[in-house]
Amino acid sequence: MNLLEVDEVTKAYGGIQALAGCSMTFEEGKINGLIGPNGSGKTTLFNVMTGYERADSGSVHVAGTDVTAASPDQVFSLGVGRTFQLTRIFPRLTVVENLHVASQRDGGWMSEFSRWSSPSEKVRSKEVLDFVGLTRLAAEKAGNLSYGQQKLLEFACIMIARPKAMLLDEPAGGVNPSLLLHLGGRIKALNEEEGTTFVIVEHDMEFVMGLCDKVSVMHQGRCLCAGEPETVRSDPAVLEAYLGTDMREVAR
Amino acid sequence: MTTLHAGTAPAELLRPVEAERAFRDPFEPSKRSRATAWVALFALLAAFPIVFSNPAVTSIGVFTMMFLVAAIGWNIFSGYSGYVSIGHAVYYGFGQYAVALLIEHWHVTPGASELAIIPLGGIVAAAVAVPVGLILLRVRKHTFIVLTIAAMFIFQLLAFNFAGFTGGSAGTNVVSPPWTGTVFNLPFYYIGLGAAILALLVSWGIRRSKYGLGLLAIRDDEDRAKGLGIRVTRAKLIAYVASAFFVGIAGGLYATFVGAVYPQFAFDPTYDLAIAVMVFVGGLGTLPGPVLGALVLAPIQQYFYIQFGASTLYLIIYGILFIVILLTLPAGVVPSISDRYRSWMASRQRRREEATPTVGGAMPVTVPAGPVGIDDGGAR
Amino acid sequence: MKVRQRVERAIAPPVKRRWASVAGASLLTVSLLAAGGGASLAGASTKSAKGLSGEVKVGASVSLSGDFSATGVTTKQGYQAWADWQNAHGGILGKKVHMTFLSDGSSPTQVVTNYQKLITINHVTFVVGPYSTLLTKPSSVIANRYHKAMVEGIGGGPSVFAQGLTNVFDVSAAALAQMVSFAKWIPTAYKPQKVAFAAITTPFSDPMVTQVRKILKSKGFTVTTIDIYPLETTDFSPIAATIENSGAKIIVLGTQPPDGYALIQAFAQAHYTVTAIIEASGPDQGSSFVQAVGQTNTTGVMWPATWYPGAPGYAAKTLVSIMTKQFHIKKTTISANVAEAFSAGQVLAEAVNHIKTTTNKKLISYMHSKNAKFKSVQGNVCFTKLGMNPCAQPYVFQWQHGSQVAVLPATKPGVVKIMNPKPKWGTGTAG
Amino acid sequence: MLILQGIIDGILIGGLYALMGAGLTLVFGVMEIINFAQGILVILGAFLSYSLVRATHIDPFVTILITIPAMFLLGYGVYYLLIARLKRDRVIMSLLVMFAVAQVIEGVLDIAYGGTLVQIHASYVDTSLRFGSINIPLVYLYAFILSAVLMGCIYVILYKTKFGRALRATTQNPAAAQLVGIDVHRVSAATLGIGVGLAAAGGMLYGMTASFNPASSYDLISRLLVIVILGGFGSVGGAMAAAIIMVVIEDVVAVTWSPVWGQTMFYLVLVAVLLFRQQGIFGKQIARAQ
Repeated sequence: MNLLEVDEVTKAYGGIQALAGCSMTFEEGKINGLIGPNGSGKTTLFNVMTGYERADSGSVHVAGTDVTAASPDQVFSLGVGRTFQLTRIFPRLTVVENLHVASQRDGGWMSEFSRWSSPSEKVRSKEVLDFVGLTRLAAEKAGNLSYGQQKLLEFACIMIARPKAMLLDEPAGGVNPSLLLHLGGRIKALNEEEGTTFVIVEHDMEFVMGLCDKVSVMHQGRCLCAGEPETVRSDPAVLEAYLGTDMREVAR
Repeated sequence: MTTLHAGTAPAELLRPVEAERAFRDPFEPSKRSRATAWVALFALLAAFPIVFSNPAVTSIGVFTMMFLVAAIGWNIFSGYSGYVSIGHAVYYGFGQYAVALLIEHWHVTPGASELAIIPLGGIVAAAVAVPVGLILLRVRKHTFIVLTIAAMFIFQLLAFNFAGFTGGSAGTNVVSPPWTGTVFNLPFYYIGLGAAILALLVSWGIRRSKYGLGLLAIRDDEDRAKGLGIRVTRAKLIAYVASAFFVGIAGGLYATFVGAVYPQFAFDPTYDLAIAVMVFVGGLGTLPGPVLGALVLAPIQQYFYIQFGASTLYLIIYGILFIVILLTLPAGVVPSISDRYRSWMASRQRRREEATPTVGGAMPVTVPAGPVGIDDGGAR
Repeated sequence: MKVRQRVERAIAPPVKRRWASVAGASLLTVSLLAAGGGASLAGASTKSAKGLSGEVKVGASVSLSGDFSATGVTTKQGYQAWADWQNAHGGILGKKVHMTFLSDGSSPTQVVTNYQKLITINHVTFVVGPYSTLLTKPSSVIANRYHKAMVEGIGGGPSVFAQGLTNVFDVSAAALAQMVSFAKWIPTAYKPQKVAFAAITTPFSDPMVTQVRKILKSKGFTVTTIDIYPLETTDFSPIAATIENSGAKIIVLGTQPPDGYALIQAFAQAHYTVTAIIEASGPDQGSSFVQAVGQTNTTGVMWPATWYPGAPGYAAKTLVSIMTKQFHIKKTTISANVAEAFSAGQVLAEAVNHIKTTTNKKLISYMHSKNAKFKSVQGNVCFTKLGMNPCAQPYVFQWQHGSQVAVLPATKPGVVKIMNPKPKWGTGTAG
Repeated sequence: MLILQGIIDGILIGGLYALMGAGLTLVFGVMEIINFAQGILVILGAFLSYSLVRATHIDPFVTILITIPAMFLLGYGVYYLLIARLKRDRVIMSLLVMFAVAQVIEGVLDIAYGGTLVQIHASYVDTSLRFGSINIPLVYLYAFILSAVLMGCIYVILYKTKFGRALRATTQNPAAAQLVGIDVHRVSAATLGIGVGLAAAGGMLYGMTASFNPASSYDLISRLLVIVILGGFGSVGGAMAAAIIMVVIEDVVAVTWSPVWGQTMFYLVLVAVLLFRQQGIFGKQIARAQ
């Protein structure tokens, strides 16, 4: 079943057509890769899917619900969380506090006004911190963390809400190889154990191809092709699209 | 509960106690000592007008309480959400006018029954804050600052314009309770103190709730907070209305205490700057910050008038003092002191650890990593 | 610009709660402040208690900064001049008068604290009023609470009397009375015609103009335009334009100095000819007014006031000489506020010297009594039940050939003939 | 006719507000600083010109040759002394710092000049041009012309000089500007200098058209802020257009209805516009999210 469906979405900024009738589906329980040259509209697609920007036309569905005009918090409450290309955490909150921001909407409406540091909440956040390996820094201000740690924290922030789907925007960008390995492991583990669906925008081809069950390629605001990593890799249209950028990267 | 393969400890072993321990800040004073400090502070404040019973001193005390309530209230919205309002005088004004006009229209007998109207000032202010907040909170931080000033001027001008209702420039009177000078200030002082305690409890409740965390998240990155499921407009509005309520109470207190309500002093353009200065000096977005700021600066300001008021020297002194504090303690006195204390404690602990080289220390180490964190240890 | 130490943070995780240390610190500060503030305030009290015996202390809060700073300063001078004059003339009950001033920064909040301090810490025997109706209102409430008489000269807005307090005594003419002689004169000099009104929203100017409107309306004059503008107004050209457009030749303005200057200037610039113009305040500011609107534009402009530097009131000459010698102020620029404050002092001293006791309660009841009549630099003073001065007959003044002269009421001594109609703008002479 | 007079007055006075607002918006654009002291700086400029005119009897318009450089240095100094030291929450911290600066200046002016209302004088202060029933005070006209000239200078500086390029680069992205070798601190300091210098010129003109004292600044700053917001923060042209439009609206409402509603309208227009366009009338669309 398709968890996320994007249908004929267009989005323009002034004269630049970031999305030009983009249609795409992401299957539930799969790790989906989304690649494409710079400026092909990947981040814009994320923005449109998660409610940060409104599509000019077309529609977006999450598990059958139309979210084309939804706000980010509504999309999130449907179980779709995302990270950003440039990490966005709450620098003046501690690591633990960062985590609990996302667990706001658990429980009834009054739960919002309950203590965030209740014992059960803390058990949950410790689980998550242990999972990404940040427990040691729990009481640290998030702004003091290194970039890679912040990436992990951003990941953990979404994870704590047990989303159905996680949209990761360049999780590997600026992260050292060993940490990247760690991150890949976590994604895999989460996917296997909790059945979380992933959509990963990434330029690191090795990372994408090694991790993803399915890869979609974007070019000039459209979906060029989609399929198993192997098929995509050998698709001539993809090679064509990447021509002039870095062919070896793709073909490797 | 889901079973996750945690980095080190198996999930079965996780117990609340352990989680609690993992997150504890070794330098954090215990709950009991914090509670004691607060109780002691308020006991002191409660005893103040009895010890220093001179009416001039208690009069400063009453105005300080008004600022205290307003500063704590203001901080609930502006401190936590990062949306700095310099137009909360709108609610100060509505509190004043609501109380003054209600007393007039209901023909309340001068005396204790007038004091019973004060909470209505807060309620009216909160009610006004809902539509005003819905309009103002559509814009982001920089614009918001200016928009709040504009809103304040609009209401000030309206108070002038609708003279039939508000008394226009002549203002509105509240007949003072017929108490003698020696005791007159005390009821106002204690109502103010009570309201301040209530405000503080609300502020504390918000700070420790998930909701409060959401506000702090909005302060740091509103869009991101939205993406993590926080209904930002609703969250901001609730805080805005709560803070308007307390500022309205301060206004109601003012109306009954001073007895004269004028448009330009009810909707006073410099009121919020005074409050903002107090909160910033104390520590924006912290629980004790506004308390400290108001308790120190409000009396100082009145005292300066009396002491240096013969010329505008007091303006210069106040201005320079404020600049110095902002530049040397940019986060405010409370966070700066606490940071210094913390780093001092840390260095002390480090020295102790160097003396007795044991692994572990006060914190359970779950990740065998250096001080910089797992960037280096991520490859486990 | 210092770079913060990162490493230290990693070792010592700073967590949000810093309550204890801070609560401790604030506790300390508060107690220090309480002790310090209390002590210093109390210190003032012991000092003052020790003060020279044989002094009568009179306290006032004056606005030395803020919106009323200009007029607050002259108010203080007036009180000071009175104390000097009174001391040279036997003081109060043979004791020297000692003025105690506190500054209120034009804020009603501060005025409330100040009068409490004056009464309970400085232990003043009498209080006199602050500047403006705005501040007189809350301060008279405080005085009433301590059963003190509030003798004042610069707070005659109707709202002061609307409080129903029995301890307020305004020695100057009330706002409503200020322009009455002008309003009565107009129908004798002009046929019913259009009259333009404008007033700033203050509790003093606004009622003043309203009263004139009532009187003129009853005599068949028509009101063409009423502009009420807020205190914040900085651009007065629309008001001037509206009045010019109305074509009215008689203009009644409830102004304060800045708009008083600006409107005259605007009319002069537009060469808008009027036959009679009166402003509540502005022309009374002496040389500031001349400077602002230009010498040749002053001629013919009228304003109501209870005093002018050449007025024949009680001790008027001494007041002028004190102001010129001691405060180095030119005779022509002495503000009416000085006289208003001076009068308050005079009336207070006369009353106390008459009852021969410093008890405020007796003072209040004496000042209310029917036969209590006083003379002041501004003329005769007596009081109604609410403390208004019905004996006052405010003058209307006019700039004539570069000097200020009294023109109304015509029956008063020293009054000269009114210049009517007012000459065209810019044609006045320096005289 | 009355409306026409209102419109003409609005345009002329709007030009003056545009000049004072230009300093504010420029400073905001470059370093995101709401210069809350702009109001009192205008008054300071007015007092400086007033003193110079009284002391030397030169034409007020000549005084700005002295006051603009002097106030430029003041702004330059304030930047290095105060603003450059602010590290966090710069927007609001600088607002508070500038508020404190405003208090200090107000205190100094109060001690130096007292609270008396004064006005700058020139021989042509009473003269005006007349076209039928329309009346244009010469002072307003001169003020408008000088405002236009100075705004022209600002335009030239912004778009035709190397400094202007650096300044615009800093406006758009301080970090990137720093990377390409622009001394952001120096640009910022110079910008604050220019902003304060414009306050000097605006002050001279304001001092000729209205009487002022140290307490006059509060009314000024709130109106300037409204203008700058409507014009779109950082947009000089926007501030100019907004100033003129706002003052025209205010004056027309004032002459046709009442001055109190004129002023109320001034602020209501801001709220109304911002409900529909958060970036002000002329502000650019807020940059897209990442």
